[in-house]
Amino acid sequence: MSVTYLEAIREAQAKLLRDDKRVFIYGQDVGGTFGGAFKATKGLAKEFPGRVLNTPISEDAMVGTAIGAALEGMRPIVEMQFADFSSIALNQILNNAGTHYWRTNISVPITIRLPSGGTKGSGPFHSQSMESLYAHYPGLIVMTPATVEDAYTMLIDAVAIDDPVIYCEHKYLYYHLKADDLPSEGMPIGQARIARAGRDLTIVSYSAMLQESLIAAEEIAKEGLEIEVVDLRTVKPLDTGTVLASVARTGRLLVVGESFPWGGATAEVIARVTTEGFHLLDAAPARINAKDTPIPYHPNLWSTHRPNSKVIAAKARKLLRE
Amino acid sequence: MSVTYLEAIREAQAKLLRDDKRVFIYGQDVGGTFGGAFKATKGLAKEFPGRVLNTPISEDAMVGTAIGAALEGMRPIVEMQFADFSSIALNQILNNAGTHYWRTNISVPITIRLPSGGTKGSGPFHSQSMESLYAHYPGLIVMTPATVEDAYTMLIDAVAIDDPVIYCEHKYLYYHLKADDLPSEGMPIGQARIARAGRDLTIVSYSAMLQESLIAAEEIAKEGLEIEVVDLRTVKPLDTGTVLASVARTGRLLVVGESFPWGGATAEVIARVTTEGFHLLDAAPARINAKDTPIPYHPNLWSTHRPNSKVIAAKARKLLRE
Amino acid sequence: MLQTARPKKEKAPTEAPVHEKYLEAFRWMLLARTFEEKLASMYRGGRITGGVYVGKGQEAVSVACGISLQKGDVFAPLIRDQAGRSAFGEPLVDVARTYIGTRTGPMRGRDGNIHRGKPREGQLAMISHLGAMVSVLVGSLMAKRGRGEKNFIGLTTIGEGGMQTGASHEGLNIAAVEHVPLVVVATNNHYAYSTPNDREFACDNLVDRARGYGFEGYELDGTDLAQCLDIIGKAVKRARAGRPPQLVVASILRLAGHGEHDDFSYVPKEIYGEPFACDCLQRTEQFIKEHELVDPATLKGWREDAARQVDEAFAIAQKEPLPSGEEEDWCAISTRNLADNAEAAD
Amino acid sequence: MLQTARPKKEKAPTEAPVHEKYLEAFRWMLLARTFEEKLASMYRGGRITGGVYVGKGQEAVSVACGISLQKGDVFAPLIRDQAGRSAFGEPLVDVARTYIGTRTGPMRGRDGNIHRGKPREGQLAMISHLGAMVSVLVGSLMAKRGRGEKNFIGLTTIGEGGMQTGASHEGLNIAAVEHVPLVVVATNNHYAYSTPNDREFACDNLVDRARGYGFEGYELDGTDLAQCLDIIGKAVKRARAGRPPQLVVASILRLAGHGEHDDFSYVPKEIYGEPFACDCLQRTEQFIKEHELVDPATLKGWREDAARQVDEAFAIAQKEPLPSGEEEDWCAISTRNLADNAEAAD
Ligand SMILES: Cc1ncc(C[n+]2csc(CCOP(=O)(O)OP(=O)(O)O)c2C)c(N)n1
Ligand SMILES: Cc1ncc(C[n+]2csc(CCOP(=O)(O)OP(=O)(O)O)c2C)c(N)n1
Ligand SMILES: [Mg+2]
Ligand SMILES: [Mg+2]
Repeated sequence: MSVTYLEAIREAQAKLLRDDKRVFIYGQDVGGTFGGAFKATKGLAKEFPGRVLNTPISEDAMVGTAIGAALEGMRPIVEMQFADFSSIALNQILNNAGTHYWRTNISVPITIRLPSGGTKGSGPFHSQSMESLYAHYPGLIVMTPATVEDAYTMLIDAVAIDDPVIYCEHKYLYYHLKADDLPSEGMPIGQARIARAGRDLTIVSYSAMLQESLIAAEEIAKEGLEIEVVDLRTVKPLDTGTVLASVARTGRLLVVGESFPWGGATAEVIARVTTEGFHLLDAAPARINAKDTPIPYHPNLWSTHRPNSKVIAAKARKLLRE
Repeated sequence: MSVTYLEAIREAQAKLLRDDKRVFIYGQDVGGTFGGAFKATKGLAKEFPGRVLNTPISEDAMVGTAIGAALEGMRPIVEMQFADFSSIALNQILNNAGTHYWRTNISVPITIRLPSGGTKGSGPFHSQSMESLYAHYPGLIVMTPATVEDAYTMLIDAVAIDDPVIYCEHKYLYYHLKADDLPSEGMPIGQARIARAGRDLTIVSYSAMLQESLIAAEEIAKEGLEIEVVDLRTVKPLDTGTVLASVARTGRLLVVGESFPWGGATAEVIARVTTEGFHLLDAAPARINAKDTPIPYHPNLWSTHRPNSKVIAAKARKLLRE
Repeated sequence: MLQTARPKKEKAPTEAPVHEKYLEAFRWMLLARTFEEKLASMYRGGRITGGVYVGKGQEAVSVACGISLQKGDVFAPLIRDQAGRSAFGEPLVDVARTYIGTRTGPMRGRDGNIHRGKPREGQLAMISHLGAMVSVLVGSLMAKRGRGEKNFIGLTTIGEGGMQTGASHEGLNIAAVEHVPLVVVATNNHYAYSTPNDREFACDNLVDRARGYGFEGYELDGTDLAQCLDIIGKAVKRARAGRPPQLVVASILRLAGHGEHDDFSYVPKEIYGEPFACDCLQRTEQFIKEHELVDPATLKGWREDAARQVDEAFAIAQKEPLPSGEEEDWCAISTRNLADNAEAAD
Repeated sequence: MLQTARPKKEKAPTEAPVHEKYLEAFRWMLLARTFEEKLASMYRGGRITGGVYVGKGQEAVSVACGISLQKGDVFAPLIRDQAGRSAFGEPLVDVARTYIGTRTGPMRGRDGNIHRGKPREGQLAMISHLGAMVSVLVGSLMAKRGRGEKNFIGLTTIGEGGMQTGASHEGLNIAAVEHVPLVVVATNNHYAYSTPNDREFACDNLVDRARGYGFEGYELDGTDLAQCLDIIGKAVKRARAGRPPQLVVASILRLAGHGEHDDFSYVPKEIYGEPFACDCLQRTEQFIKEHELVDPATLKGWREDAARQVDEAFAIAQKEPLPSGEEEDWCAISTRNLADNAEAAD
């Protein structure tokens, strides 16, 4: 048997609906016989009547409704059709969900699923990686699973957590990534994972870029150099400890993300390592992001806009020579 | 004669309306006899009939309307009543204004004024610094003037620029900051300024935190150490060159911002200096931000949440000892 | 500026028997007015940090909201709802605590003034962004229905300005789609801050929006307590009975500044001659006197009682501890082991 | 799922003389249909990257929009507007270029499919976020009025799904406040992607929204080209004459998937029996035949001409250069000296 990243997300939701009657799914086209633009909720409306609900095209109200339901003890999962449309709900997410616990002492256990990241031909409005916007503001947990196993267990964890969780699932991984089966338990949330052990350079990454980083690392292994690859798993909280420990071993740091270059996750990792572990570094750290333009439609452009294993390997080689 | 930061903003708008018939001001309560929640447009509706227009409470539509007018050759200035409410317009700003030039080859010359930052008793929804959200996405210029002179000339520049500009004006500086008179010319946009020369440590800052940094530098000067203070002026584009040159002189870096700690301007500055000027640093860089919670209402809390000259001086002393 | 004032209507004579809650409602109105007068005077004396927002002129509408609700209902009030909040059970001392920012108040000094609530007691805590609370309330009602609760409703208030936000539109529409037992009381007080109606919307009558959402819509004269109690009370009953969401649009004039910092000099003198500009509290008191619903001594007693309650609330709150930056728990999430620490270096 | 289908009305017999643009409109419809059929087949053959979104069933409404406009007007089309875009002057080759992503197209491979336009020619380029273009159009109209242009109008289309977004609400309201010469053509094609009307809105009739905004509102049967031309044409005239913004609500059924990837199996069979499910193109052709407006040979010629135009468009586009990542200008702003460079290190 084999299960994809997308199936893992569906299975996690099926399990959540089965095990916890507080859970419901709210989003555009998630219900009926359709099961979502990506089929992440396929069959669930039938299996769990009245608990997988189609909504109007109203991202602000979808999240607002989820917040209200969460305050009354429910555990809503909101599916955005694409991460990019969560811009419409940003105010509810940042200013309502994100502030509620601190203001009132009452937490808001909602999970917002963001189908994120670039895929071929998707263009400026169906390709965005928005983790850095959400992580910048207080009050939210931002998950960025990079493996089938994490996609599964982290979504289950997300719903269990009493605070709002932004769950960034990468559309590129939906079908590209397969596992043999689903784990019954995952690593604790908040801990980064050594996805590949090494000694010569640390690459820190997450989501789809983890996979590109691993390919780059294998490539370079052929050249006799061993790259350690750290999977952040959650960009907020960011597990500085694991990253620092890795850099302590390797002395070199490359951070790779798919979102836009200014600020964001890669800048944050570099800021933490250099402020807290400056003397661990034997060379200047480096980072790779997408380009500072909208995400292009045509694959010729997109493949340059998006970081990939080749670019990562090239930068890694350069760093390894320094 | 003396002119405040707020008066400079008003004067810049008066000049713009006088000199350029393409300019109009669009925002809640900017018109009539009222002239805006902070009086930044006081008297302008009367002086320039039909060009300073009150809008419904519709931030998304305010910005959308401005985009459309800009496409037809106008130079709209949108006033958000508080930066915090621009979350409602974020989609229009990021996804419409920010992508338009790259997609269609036609630029969108709008200026969005964001009354930003904390003031006493303003609480979670009237105190935010949102520069890092806007700078993260492509297609926007993000200004953060820290002086009366810059408030004036940069707003004039903002309207002249063919691209969308997010102009973050700091409410704390509105009345606190005074100058003798208004300059006829300012520094070019995109260049940071050495606000204070020094040799022992570089503090990079912008907006209200520049003023706190300068106070801290004066404080420490009494102890015989000279801090160089760099005013970024625009956080995007970020003038890496000026920052690196300063760090080359001092060997030490502290970055201070008022927005939330994860990601954002301070992380970006540190990432640039450490990736591009690692060997210039004699010690680990450091940063100071607001706390990772909503901005509190009560002054006792707010004064701890917000970085200030004392905290900056303490951190600077620590860095200077390293 | 007056062009959007509704064509003058004859004031409908209140023929119906006095509403059973008329006097109770009046006392809440009196309490709110007394409280807010004190608050405003403290503000002028520099004793309140931040803004002070009062509901002067809006007490009849607001009290009718709060008083029509019962335990188990959910109330999402907005800026000018002191009367309704009190009537629904918010202790005055919590208001004082929030304005002063004590550690003991529901917001513990973290948030202030009108941004307060106790969600566990059915009092949602508004955020500033207008319209955002409508959908939150819808979600609460869905959850209550989902777990089999019966006989509850939700009520939220909004200004005519707030109705122009996208959030309020999405919230109203989703309420109708979910068919939740909701009452939305929109008060057209003719201004959003300094902006008069003609720059806010262009329809003849905001109640016409009801139909476009599949709501049932009603209008009322917000200066007339009897009408407020009657029409809002009936809307609440209809929602409770399972009818579609209800929109009630009240017309009044905001009789104070947007906040106490605002001298509202932009309001032209002539508007005070409009029927909607009448002070609901005075009108109610006059009605009580004219119809001798209580004797003057009782009225005087009520007034004194209100003053006493207000003084007590502030006296208690002022003695309570203020928050402190050093002792504060700077953690925005409840799952403490998942707190992020960007500046661990210190 | 059918519960929101309107009560069946007798189809109003088209008594009026044939609209002067009836045949011209039919030819645009035919062209759009032919083009989109080709596009869909290319998609199935794996020759189009990304999505393909067609307007099958919606051509009558769309063409009536495009054909009612004149030079100087501004058109903000949406997903299903090939017919209208063509009628307003968009060269077919630009559509082919955009779908193929050539460097020569208006979007130069940077954006694709329906996300295209030439703002300088009055064709706004939609972003995906539904409702966002309404206020953009309002701004364009204000600017044109501001610099003294006369006799122009703006027209935008939206789906019944898109009408539930906050952006569309704010845009419609601000249009009425600014009293711009705007026509909004909303097509209720009974689905937003897979979601049927009953989970989109709960009002009886979306045209009732018009009144709540201060718009004038009209309904039409979107399968009837004559009605589309008549009612949309009149709305355009009224807007041009300075009347308030116009809302036209058309009823049809989307006769294809949301995009070509979508088999629309969620649409229940029975709905195809509804009058609004009729294919406007077939209906128009039948009318032409029945009334012998042109002879069969001419009809055949038009069909061939459409096929030829489509083939030509693709033939040209396919020969043109594609963009290249290396040669691309990766700069999102026009003020090149202000470009930020986060990763100068390389
Ligand atoms: C989305 C949003 N934009 C702007 C504001 C700032 N603001 C606070 S109250 C107000 C006026 C509200 O007018 P209305 O809704 O009519 O209520 P009223 O004050 O008249 O009771 C404005 C513009 C806000 N709170 N939310
Ligand atoms: C704000 C927003 N949310 C979600 C989407 C994704 N989306 C694209 S088209 C569509 C359905 C649109 O339905 P409708 O407005 O009725 O137009 P139709 O496709 O039926 O012509 C959805 C949900 C979007 N484009 N914008
Ligand atoms: Mg009002
Ligand atoms: Mg539709």
